[in-house]
Amino acid sequence: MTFIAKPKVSHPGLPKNKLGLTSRDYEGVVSTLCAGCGHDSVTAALIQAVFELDIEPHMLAKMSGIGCSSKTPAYFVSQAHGFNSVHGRMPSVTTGANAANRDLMYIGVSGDGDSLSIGVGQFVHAIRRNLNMCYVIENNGVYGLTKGQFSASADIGSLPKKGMPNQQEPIDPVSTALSLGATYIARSFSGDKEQLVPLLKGALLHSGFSLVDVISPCVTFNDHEGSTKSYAHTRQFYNHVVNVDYIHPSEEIKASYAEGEAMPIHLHGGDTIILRKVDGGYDPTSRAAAFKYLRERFNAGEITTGLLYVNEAREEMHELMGNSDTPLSKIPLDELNPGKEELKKIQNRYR
Amino acid sequence: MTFIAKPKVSHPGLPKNKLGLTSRDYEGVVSTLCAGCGHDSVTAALIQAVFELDIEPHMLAKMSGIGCSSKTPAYFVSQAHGFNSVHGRMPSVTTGANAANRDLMYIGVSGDGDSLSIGVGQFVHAIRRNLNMCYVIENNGVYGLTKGQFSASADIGSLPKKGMPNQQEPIDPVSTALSLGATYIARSFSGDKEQLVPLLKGALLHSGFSLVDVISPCVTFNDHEGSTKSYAHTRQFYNHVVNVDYIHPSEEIKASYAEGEAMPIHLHGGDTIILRKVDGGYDPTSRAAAFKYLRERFNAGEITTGLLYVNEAREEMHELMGNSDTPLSKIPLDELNPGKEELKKIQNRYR
Amino acid sequence: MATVNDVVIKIGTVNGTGSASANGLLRKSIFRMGVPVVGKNYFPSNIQGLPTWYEIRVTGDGYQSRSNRVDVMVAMNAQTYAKDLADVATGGWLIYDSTWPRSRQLDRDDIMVMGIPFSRMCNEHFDGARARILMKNIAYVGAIAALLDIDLDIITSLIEETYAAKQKLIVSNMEAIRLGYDYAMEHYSCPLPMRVEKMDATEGHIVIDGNTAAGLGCVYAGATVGAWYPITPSTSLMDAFRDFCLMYRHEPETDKRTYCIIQAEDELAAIGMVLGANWMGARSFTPTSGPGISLMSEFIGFAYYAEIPAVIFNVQRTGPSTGMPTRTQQCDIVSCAYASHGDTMHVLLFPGDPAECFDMAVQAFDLAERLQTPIMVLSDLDIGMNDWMVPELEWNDDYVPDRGKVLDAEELEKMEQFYRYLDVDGDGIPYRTLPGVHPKGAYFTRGSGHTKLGAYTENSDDYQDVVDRLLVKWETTRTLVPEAEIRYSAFNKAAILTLGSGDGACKEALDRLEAQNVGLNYCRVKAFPFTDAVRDFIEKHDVVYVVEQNRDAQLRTLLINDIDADQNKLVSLLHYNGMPIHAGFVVEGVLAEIAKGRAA
Amino acid sequence: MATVNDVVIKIGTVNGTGSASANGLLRKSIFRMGVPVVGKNYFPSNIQGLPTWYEIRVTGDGYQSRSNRVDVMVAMNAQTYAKDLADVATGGWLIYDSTWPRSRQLDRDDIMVMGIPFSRMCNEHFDGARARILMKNIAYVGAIAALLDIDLDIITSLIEETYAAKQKLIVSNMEAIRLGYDYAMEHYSCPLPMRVEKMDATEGHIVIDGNTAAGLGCVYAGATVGAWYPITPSTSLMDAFRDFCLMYRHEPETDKRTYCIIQAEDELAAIGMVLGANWMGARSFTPTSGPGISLMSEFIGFAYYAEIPAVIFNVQRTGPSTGMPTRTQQCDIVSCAYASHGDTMHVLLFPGDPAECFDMAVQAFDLAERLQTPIMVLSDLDIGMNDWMVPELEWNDDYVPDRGKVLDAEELEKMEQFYRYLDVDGDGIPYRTLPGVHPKGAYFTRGSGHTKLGAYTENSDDYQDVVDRLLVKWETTRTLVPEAEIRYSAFNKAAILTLGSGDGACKEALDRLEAQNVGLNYCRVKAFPFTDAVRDFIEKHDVVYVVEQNRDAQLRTLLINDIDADQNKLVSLLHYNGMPIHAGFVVEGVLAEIAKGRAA
Ligand SMILES: Cc1ncc(C[n+]2csc(CCOP(=O)(O)OP(=O)(O)O)c2C)c(N)n1
Ligand SMILES: Cc1ncc(C[n+]2csc(CCOP(=O)(O)OP(=O)(O)O)c2C)c(N)n1
Ligand code: SF4
Ligand code: SF4
Ligand SMILES: [Mg+2]
Ligand SMILES: [Mg+2]
Repeated sequence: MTFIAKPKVSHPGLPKNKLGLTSRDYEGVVSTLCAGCGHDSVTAALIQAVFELDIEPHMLAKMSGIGCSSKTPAYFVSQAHGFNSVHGRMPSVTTGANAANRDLMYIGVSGDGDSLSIGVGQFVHAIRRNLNMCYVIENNGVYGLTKGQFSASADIGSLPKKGMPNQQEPIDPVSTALSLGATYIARSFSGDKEQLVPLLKGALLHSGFSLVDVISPCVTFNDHEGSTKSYAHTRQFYNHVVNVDYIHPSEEIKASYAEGEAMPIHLHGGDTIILRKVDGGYDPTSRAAAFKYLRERFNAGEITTGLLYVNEAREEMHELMGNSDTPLSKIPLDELNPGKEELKKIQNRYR
Repeated sequence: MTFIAKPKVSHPGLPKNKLGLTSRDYEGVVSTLCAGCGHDSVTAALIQAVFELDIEPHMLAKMSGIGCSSKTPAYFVSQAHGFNSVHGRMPSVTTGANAANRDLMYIGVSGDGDSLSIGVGQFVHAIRRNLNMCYVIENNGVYGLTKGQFSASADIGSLPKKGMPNQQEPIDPVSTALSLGATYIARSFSGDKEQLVPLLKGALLHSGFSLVDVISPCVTFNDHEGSTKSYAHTRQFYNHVVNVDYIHPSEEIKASYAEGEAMPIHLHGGDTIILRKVDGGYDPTSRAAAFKYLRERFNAGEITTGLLYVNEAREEMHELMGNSDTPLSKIPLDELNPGKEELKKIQNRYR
Repeated sequence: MATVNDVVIKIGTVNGTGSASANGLLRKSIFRMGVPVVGKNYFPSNIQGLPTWYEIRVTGDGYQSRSNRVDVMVAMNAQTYAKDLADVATGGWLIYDSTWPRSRQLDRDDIMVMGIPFSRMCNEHFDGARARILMKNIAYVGAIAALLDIDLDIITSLIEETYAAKQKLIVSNMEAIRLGYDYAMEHYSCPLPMRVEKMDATEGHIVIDGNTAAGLGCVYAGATVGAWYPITPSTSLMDAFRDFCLMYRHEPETDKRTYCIIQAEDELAAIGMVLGANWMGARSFTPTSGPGISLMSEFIGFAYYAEIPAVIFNVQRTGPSTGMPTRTQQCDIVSCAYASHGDTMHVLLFPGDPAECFDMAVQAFDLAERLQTPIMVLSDLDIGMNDWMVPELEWNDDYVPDRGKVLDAEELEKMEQFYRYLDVDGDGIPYRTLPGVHPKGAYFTRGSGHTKLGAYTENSDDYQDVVDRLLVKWETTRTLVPEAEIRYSAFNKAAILTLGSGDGACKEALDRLEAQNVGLNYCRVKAFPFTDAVRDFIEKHDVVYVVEQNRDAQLRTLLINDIDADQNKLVSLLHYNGMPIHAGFVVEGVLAEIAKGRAA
Repeated sequence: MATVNDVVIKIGTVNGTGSASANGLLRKSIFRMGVPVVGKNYFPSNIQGLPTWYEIRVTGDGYQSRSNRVDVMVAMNAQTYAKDLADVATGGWLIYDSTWPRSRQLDRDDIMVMGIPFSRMCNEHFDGARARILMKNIAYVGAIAALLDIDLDIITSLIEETYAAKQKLIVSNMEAIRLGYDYAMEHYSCPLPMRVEKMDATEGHIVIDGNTAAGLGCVYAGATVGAWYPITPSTSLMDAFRDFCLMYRHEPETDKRTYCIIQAEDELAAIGMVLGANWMGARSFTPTSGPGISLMSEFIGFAYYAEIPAVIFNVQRTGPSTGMPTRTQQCDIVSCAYASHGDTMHVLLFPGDPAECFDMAVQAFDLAERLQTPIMVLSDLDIGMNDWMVPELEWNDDYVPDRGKVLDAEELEKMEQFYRYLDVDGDGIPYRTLPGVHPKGAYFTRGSGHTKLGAYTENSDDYQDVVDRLLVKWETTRTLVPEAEIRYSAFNKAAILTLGSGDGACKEALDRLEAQNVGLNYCRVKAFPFTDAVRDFIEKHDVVYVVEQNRDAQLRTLLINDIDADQNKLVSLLHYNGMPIHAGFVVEGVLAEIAKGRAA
């Protein structure tokens, strides 16, 4: 959503990935978001993640709804198709696209308004299907694009720029996803690229639905004192429980980790991620325990971040259905057609 | 939704409530559901609950969406207004009605399709507002009225009458409501009136959003072997953790209860309910603990029932907003109108 | 009045009691005698316990609509006995279950009432409540066979086919047939003067419902992604698609599925999935009914503007709102044509019978991809769920699907730069690319303002350029949609114009009017936008009776709006009580207008 | 060409830089000089950093629409300098910030370009980045004041009023005004030949936007429940309602709220809440825009059929789909009139300016309750968010709200039995009851088939009875909606017909055409269905130019469909590029038609 195409200058010194591309090749058009908007940092992290994962740009599909956050797919990987749908309905479009072509990698970028208000039904059901996608919520507690109304993720007591504090129970995407059985659940902060990039990489490689809830402050409408989604508040109450490292398949898993401190998770595609627990007591493979922990830390005012739950065992949508490995969109139509003779035969039942 | 008006025969021997009405006065038209449908038992339990609570029939509003379950408001309390809205949208209509008149008691009857598929967004947000209503889900794991498709509450592995077992993660209304902060959450079974009636009474009296998730078997499409929402399966895996007794305000709370075994909960309106824990370790006042317990019992194959969570502290929608105690619909329009002089004054700012 | 092969049989039962297979048996045996039939279901929006009817019109003339008459009523439902009795035409017959006595008041002098103790007989001969109920149904088939002279051998072979694997059931079914048959033969003079006689008018035909045919059409069109939310009366369309996919759509080596059916969480999601899949290059569709269209309308407008193919089947039911879900109407014409806010117009196809549901399913996918826009197939409950005799479905193995203007990797490689919304060919249809094919094909799909190059815009001229080009596409569309069915005779200055399921009733009416020396020409439109032939047709006549099944003359509205049809010529005949239209309504309507002074 | 009080000033800035208050100050000071003004905002769908414009038309003649001309351009945004330069009319002026040098290519010979070093001056005089940016805006107001001869005293008093509580800000603002003012006086010959001069034409008027006026109207109508989901350009309507409620709607004793605003989770929920509240007897409304209407359509059809009052404000924006959210159009006319599947028709009101937004808000609630149906007020971005000079809003304290046919407890007590959908009075409007009033009032509200008694039905006659009665109600509606504004002169056989925000441009065009000896009559419809006067009006003319702001001639469609207006008379003039329509478009359109041989 911009008028200005970024000039493509070649920087010979830039590092290249396996495909011979530089991170510049994963950029999009110039952002038109407010200077300092958290969403732009998420964009940068996404660019870094797909660059580092050596993803072919055109094998990526960038999906979104409507909102400042939903504009961001224009700001990364210009050589990937993008689909800026209607407000709150990105999950269904992604479901259909994925049903048609399971070979692409799907990144959905959404906002807290887009996902938790108008779009919460589709969000819930994409989780239920274990749709193979990386779902990023750029969570700022407000509707940025319509100028600052509270969203459903606003915390009780959070102050708006003017007016009364929010009184309604927030919807926390992480605990909602936990209660619904999402298979990769992370929370992070746009201001912490070091944590965010590996979480995104794990999410992209995870087979099934991966949620990355990123606190991404809105500098224009929700970054003041009293806001619980501001840069300052998030930094202050940040509680980082599980680090994740991404190990490239070609790399050896060098260290061996003491039980309870780090655990390797082998992903479907052959990749591995290593979880390092900062809080030894936390178990990111138990829905029951994770929920309880998160709730307790929430009550204590903390924002728990990191890879909070992962379940590699559950099959994603196509596997659950027993669908062809060939993308449905690539099967020639004449192979799908039973032909003239069959049509004759089958009609016997209608006589 | 029936053609036959029930004959009003007077039964002089029937017990009367404080209003001098018999349970017959709380009936509706003859049900047109299938013989044996769980929903009819829920209707009976509702009739008993409102009769025993001495509710004036016309001070009740009966709300529903679309489905076999959503037809049931026609089958109880003919002297109450009913609103059979569109599929999945009962919560919003109830929100508006309640906003307009907080004096009525709102019973919403919905199905698992109505509430967890098309209607899940409205379900979630009614909880978020702590809308003062009693929300009953007649949960049968299928779409009855459209002839037996799986609903979102169908369990993994549950068998349909014909075809493949369900593969998708179920949405459990109870744990979803817990993750969202509903303030009264119960689960019961249409086949257990003794448990169900007091749970409904508590739900009706609770100030705020009360959910009663009732497993209500569909005899026509989902009561066969292999179904996890059948009468047989439910009876077999039934795990009743918290009983509730309703104490009429006029009655004295006679016994004193040992800590951990029973606890009185004082409701807003002056009523009291007594929770009796069957499983001493269960804490129905902690969201974190309740979730963990439910998840663990679910993994063990059990269906946990009873009053599973209650929070009397949180204010319902009108209180949160600071709204007038007088129903808004009853304030005469001329009191709402600032008048000619004010209009003159206020326009100075537009010059 | 003795008649042959012109009789209407109506059977009243209670739903949930399994009468459907008995009724099917009866209908099929007549069909196998070579006699055309029409089968209509009138069922409640309920699962069990309420009245339901099945009506079989035996029509040697091969008419396709219902008749508004009942000759032989089988009143198996005590609850509706009085109504059923009243419905029988003078001179007709009523059969009831005489196991229980019947009140004397419930009688008519002008018809013949026949009691047959179905329940008693079945209770004596069969064990178990369920079997007794089911066999009672089969028994009335036997009785009707005797009364109408239906070939018992055909019935027998049908039963044998059906229960080929269950020998026991063949025996019991045949026994039940015999019970009814013998009782009727013994107590009444069989056959009745209205009876069935073998003929040779069903060769090359089948009896099928439109939803089944449409589902089959989707398989043949190569649709792979079906997304839907259950709603009456469209549900059986997806059921059929699934059933045929189970037969035909598994990879031979792996047995994996080459289709993907997603039961969406609601209609908003269903259409979103369809758009996602079509955008990705799969042929994808959704069946729904009125309420679903309302819910889909935001996305339909998106697809119009972002130019994404989609196929939507709207099996219309009686509106507005929830309306009567098990009754028919053609009431969503305007709401589909202009679905969504803003300036939008959508292509509609109007199948007239199940055979056209099959054909148009295929055409819909071709048009959707050719035109890059949603195509809505407007069927209705009458076509979708009733049993129509139609010519055998045909398939040409030379069929080449029209994928429209899709650039492949090679073409993209050769291009300097791809622009999504350029009108390269002057037909208003731009080129598109599929994701995952080539990095040069990438563009940003959006429902917000865009230039012809595909960039975001808030500039007035750039915006207008694109929406004006959509009008060019609309005119191209007019040349590609299926042509109307037109029957001309140079002499008639008046005509009937209809659409969809109005066809049968109108054609029968034409014959009847002709017999009264009222000659009329005929046009059945098959698509919106309307073709030039439709425009010409209206221009050539002084009066055009527009026959449609809705209250608000929605087709007439489109005719005026789309092709500026002369409002003074278009006289509406509107049938909208939820029952399928019948010829009598049209005949009376036309005659009444003529009586008022309207030209024939 | 020296002119007085006929000049268009356009200011180009970057959004998010706080120019709104400076622009408001400029507009208000001209207004306080007694000179009519029109203020238009052209802003991007973005929060910060993109180009935005404010346009002030100084119109001594009191015209209400924009002019398509720019006389004085203040080009503060370097990014759009080239475009802004190109937009100035020959003979006009362009002011730019000469702090930074400007490329020689960017020049025109036919206008006068004036550089004023706003940034440099402000950087010298003020501290802090924010203050410098804001003061730069105020400084250009000072410069324009000098150039156009705007009264400095008025500017001073406006600044004093605004910052009454913040003395410091008064000083700095006045300083900034002085900087611009003095620089202009010193470097350019002030005033310009196009200038502003005091007159007396704003007495009894205000300048207000339509959303504010509509929000105020809802307060005066006694609305208590507002439910909404934010969407541009309707958001400020609910903001206004909230602001006025904060002023006027608290119980004196308890300070508790006598209103309830619910930010819904989406538009489907918003309309559901509105129906629930109205059903319960509260006056309830929702503001939205096109996409919201699409999402509400299922419920709108429900309300039509179940007969529930509702008030919906649709502040239209450019469609289809997301379209251009910050541009205007009248493109939802058809989709609102026939929203939802099935046979439905909805009452629409078309305010022509903010004053009518206020009045029609009140009328909408009265009509909704009288007619028991949704009333949609179709405003648009131009009316809703721009600054219009209108007569002061009036209120009559004798106003008695029309609650329609609502039975109270006493009446119910006396009745034998209450039936919800009986046409007791023959006007097609049944009686209703409110929950909680009396047990005898209870009935079951449903969107499924129902009889006139209120019972569920699947019976054809009972169903049809109710939908036919709704047509009777529609005819009653026609007699109750606001009458069109009509200007007749017996001599003209041609006329202009428009709606809503087309009013200003059309009236101005009438004057201009008159000046060219082309006399035309005028009709501005204010509601759908159309009144008899509209029917008469069209009948009396040979040609009616239908001026509307959409591509597909939607108003024309309704005129033909609703009152069978003669299609041959209705000639469309369509303006749909997202900018508000202007008189020149209408004048040229009419003249072009006349040139083609069309009657004047
Ligand atoms: C159907 C519909 N309703 C309302 C809108 C207006 N709208 C645009 S974005 C938005 C909210 C965006 O909030 P969020 O998703 O949190 O994104 P953010 O701007 O905060 O990143 C709304 C309400 C719309 N575009 N479509
Ligand atoms: C918009 C819309 N879509 C679909 C339907 C069709 N429909 C009616 S009821 C129903 C599902 C009902 O399931 P549930 O809520 O579980 O109720 P049950 O019949 O099982 O009690 C559906 C899909 C509808 N009425 N409206
Ligand atoms: S308004 Fe907020 S969310 Fe939107 S771009 Fe600006 S800072 Fe980001
Ligand atoms: S279909 Fe199932 S849910 Fe519906 S009435 Fe019958 S038993 Fe009950
Ligand atoms: Mg947000
Ligand atoms: Mg159900």
